[in-house]
Amino acid sequence: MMEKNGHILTISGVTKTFDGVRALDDVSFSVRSGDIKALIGPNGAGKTTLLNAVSGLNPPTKGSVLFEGRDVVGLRTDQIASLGMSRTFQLIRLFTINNATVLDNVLLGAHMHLRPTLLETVFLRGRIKRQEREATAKAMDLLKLVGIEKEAHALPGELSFGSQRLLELARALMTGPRMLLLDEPASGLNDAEVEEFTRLLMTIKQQGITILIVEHNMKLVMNIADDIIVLDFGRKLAEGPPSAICANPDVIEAYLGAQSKECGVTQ
Amino acid sequence: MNALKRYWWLILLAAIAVYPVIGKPSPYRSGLLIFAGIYIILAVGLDLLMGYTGQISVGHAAFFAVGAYTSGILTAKYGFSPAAAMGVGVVFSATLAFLTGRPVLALKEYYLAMATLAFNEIVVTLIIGFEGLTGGASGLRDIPPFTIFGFSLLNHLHYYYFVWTVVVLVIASSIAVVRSPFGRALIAIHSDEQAARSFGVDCAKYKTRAYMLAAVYASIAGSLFAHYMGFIAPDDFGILTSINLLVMLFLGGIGTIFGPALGALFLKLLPEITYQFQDYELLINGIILIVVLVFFPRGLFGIFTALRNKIVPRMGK
Amino acid sequence: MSDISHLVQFLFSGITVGSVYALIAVSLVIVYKVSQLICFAQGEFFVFGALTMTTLVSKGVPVPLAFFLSIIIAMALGALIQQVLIRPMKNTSVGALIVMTIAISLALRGLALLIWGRESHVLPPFSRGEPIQVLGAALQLQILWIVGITTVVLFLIWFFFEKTPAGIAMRACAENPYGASLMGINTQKTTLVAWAWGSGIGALAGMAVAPMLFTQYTSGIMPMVKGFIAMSIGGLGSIVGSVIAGLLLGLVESYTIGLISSKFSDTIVFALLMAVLVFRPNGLFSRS
Amino acid sequence: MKRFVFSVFVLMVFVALVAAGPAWSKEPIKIGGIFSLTGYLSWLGEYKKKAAELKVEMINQAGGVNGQQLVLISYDDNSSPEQASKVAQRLISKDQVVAMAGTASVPLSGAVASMANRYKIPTIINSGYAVDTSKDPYLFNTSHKTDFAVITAYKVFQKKGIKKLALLMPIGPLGEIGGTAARKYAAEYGVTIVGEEKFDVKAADVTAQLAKIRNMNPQAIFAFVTGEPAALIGRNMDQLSFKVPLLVSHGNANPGFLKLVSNVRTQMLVPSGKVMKPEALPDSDPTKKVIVEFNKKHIAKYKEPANYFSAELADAIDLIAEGLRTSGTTDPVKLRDAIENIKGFVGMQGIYTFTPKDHHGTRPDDMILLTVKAGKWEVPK
Repeated sequence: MMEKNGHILTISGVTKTFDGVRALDDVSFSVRSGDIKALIGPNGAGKTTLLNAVSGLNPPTKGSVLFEGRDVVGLRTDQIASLGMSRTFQLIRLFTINNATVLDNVLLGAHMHLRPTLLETVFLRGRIKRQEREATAKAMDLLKLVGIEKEAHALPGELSFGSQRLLELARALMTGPRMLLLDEPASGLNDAEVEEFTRLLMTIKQQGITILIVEHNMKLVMNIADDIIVLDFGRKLAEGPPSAICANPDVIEAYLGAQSKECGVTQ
Repeated sequence: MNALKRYWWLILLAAIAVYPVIGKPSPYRSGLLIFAGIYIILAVGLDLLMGYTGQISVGHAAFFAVGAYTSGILTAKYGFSPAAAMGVGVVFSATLAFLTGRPVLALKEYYLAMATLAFNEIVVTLIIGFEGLTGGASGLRDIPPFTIFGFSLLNHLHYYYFVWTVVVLVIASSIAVVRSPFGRALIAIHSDEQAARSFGVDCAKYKTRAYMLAAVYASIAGSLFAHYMGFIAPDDFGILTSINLLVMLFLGGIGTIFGPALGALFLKLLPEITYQFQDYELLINGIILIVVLVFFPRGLFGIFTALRNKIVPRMGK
Repeated sequence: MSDISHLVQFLFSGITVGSVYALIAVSLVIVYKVSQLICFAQGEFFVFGALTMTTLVSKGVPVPLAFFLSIIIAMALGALIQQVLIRPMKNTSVGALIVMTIAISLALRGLALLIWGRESHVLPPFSRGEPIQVLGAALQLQILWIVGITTVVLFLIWFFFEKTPAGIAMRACAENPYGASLMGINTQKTTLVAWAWGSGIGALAGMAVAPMLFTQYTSGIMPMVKGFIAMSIGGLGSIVGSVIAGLLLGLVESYTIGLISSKFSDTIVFALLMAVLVFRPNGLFSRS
Repeated sequence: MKRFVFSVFVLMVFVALVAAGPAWSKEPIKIGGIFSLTGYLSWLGEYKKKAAELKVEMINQAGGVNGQQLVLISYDDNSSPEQASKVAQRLISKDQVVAMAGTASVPLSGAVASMANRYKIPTIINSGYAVDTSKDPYLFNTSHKTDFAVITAYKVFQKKGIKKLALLMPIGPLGEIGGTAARKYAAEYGVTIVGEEKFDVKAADVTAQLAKIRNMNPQAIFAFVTGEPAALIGRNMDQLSFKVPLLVSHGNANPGFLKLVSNVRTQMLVPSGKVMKPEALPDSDPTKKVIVEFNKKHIAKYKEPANYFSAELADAIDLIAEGLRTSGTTDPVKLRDAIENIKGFVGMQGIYTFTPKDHHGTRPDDMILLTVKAGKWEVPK
């Protein structure tokens, strides 16, 4: 399916109410194919709500979400994921039951390509095994890319916090997405880790994957974002390139405040 | 030594095969192992559903009943061959699981426990209610022994080998399932359903499939049970049986396939000792279970793997 | 007998059974609210309450004293079980907790068998007298006792949770255990109190209905299952919901038997339960 | 580590115990007993076990059978058909008994029957299970046929002019059997079945059903049910001031039932074997002597008189012994034939005459109808 005007994602009029409270109020914007777009705003502005609305975890009450020209509102989360949109979570959500390893977590990312059926699994062992070998090779490559390949057989719980974030990223990449939704991927990382992470995001971008990132770390945002959208109280406050956002007095008042200095550093 | 660690189950397999030759068991002994084998099939299936997919069922005996009664009715009243009747039971159970799976498995935890319990009761009350077909509460009699290709398995050793072949196949296919992309999806559902969905796992579909597989195993176990007993009555398929299965899972170590198998074996052989305690039997069974749950949360299989790791020193992963 | 007296008789029958279901459901809810745990051994407290009181009364203890003694014994038993067996089971799966309470119920049933043997025991009614005739239907005096006890218990629960500091603390604990612990509320202690309450009410249900039943060591299974159903229909955490659901369940059973079919009444009750669970998973009386 | 060693130890002890099993000497003739000692039928299993043990003792004291002593090996069936089937198999293949006796309910009997027929071991059950000799050649039953219980009651009804009978049947095997028998003989004795209701034996209250039944205006109610539910119906009838007699199953002919109905005013009618009221029998009744003698020993040993369940088991053991005597072998197949050929054997339950078509052996006349008055069994006038 062709995207409209080079926009891979177009959100229009998205509204989400919880018990009468508007968490998102008529939000519209689009993301250009190949860009990194940052979504910023104070706590409670509705950033995660927006990601959940896009990825289908918590569909919007009103409005449309066009992914590559197709309205995904009303599709199930797994159907949306299968279209080529993958995500990470603000609070890390790895699979830990039954001693699932780091590698298992990444391999789950291949689920939508393997789509294993029960009869195949029981009766066509050879085919499953071949697919599994290919997937494992790819998963190891991704673990190498994010730099935790040594921990492939460890349990996720044994990883450092930073490595767990990287694992989430690797798992999202394993789906072979054309678009990534990242929910505060750098929170809890130290400076060195953030720098490493910044480089990683640029690499991912070079592979042609579009990224929509929710992030509080303005330094990171300013370094990577092609475009920024600011949410406040569920409404769109501003949208534009980093320099324009930094200079926007509304944004400074509502959100940036003390952080405007960091904003300036990158200019 | 590392090989021993990896292929210990081959020894187990050999033991199953050789036992009748060396042990020369009486029909009673092999009968015990036949019942144990039937319960292993049930427990392993339930483990796929509970231990791997994370879906509680307090009504698994319902499918045990469906298998047993389909086999029993079709062979005793309509002259089907046991193998054909077993096949019909499998199809019937799978269909029933397919139809009830989606709405029921949309529920969580205690609600799911409640709904599965209700399902079990409904099946049992229907069996009792339609006495013309099922023999009602008095039971269904004259179920012929199992035959394959005209060869009767009336002899206890023949049936022992038959049941344990099924047990081995069920365990092997369960391991194939859990160590495959399919099993990984189940584990993801168990860990975090929302996150699993975000990676393209159609949770309702996979839960239903796991439920169907568990139902198919239970149905097979039911058919094996009916042909061995020659007589079935609703008393053996009630909630108490379902709860017993839960106990087997946790006693053996849930989510390990071998654990629940071990739990089933243990619980089915335990009365051989505790029957001597008569009035104390119930109390002792309760206490054994409490002790395992409190002190050995990984169950008997946890003890077993610890033992194996002691004997065979760690060789690294 | 006229048709109306029929309907009234079904009503009495339904209220009697329904009150028992309601009390058991309430005892389950109280434990659930504070510790997010459904205790499958609740039926055994029902049995212990009934049999302890029967024994005390037969030994010549006056009925009111036997009544309170039995409740206190059951409460102590419940608290002991919570302290020794449930507390160490923190951070385990729902499945493991279910099996743990099943194990406890097996052990308690085994204990009851050793103490009271296999035979059934009969407790004399709390007050002697002829049944009252209402619109041609007979109302047993014990039903009045059961309804009275249920009402008093519900009032006490309401009073405890709404008016006493300990009760308010327990409610806070139920709504947000972490927040409650920050506020300096001892969650350990409230859980213990909840268990004592739950066991006491379970026993009370058994005692109230003992004169109408024959109680033996396995008598707890059925009330437990039905109480559990009432609790699910009412919504797991709602005391009012489970009381209404318990009564409703009793009435549905009684009218199903009376007007439709006694053969499939259990099938109907369980099908109803499944329908409620599937279509109204938060209970019949939940708002959302 | 300690815990680990301990668990290994426990496991080994377990395996050793299972493997060892008890060893028996070859001398005595082994008879198997299957009793419900736990589970929902456990209240009656004890009566049966005690009687069987006493009877074996009595036979042994009298010199045994064919110069050999008898030994009873008994197991608990947990009131579960699966367990009953298991212990039956244990008795047959491990303990190698020549015959079996026991079981308490229809499903339990069905499970045991399946094993008895498969391994050709004569088995004397005692429950409502109707033995069809074409399918159960190895099964005998010392419980009176449900038909006899119904006929016994109907004869009394005929005398008393009770013509309209309502059925209140438990959901379960007894209800199915009782309902069938009640209908079968109704016309013959001029009884009309005015309606039927069902109830769950676990129910706490049956007033709803009774209210419906009252509308049918019956002169008596028949509830083919045993134990607590039977007493519960009586008590509910009291509450409704529903004053007609209540006929219940012959399984209630035991002292436990007297305790259960001690506060019940409804007139309970209990078909029974003669064991419950030997003093009401004429001296000419040959069973009287057998009953009185066994009763004396039963009271001496257990401090309570024998009841219906005791009589069933005493006769079962006696019949096996008689079969052993007449056949002179311990071969189970020959033993079966010998038991089938027993004619006119006087037991406590009546006079047994087996034929290839009839493995119950007793007759309707071997039963009497009893009622409870002031905590005692009485013959209704």
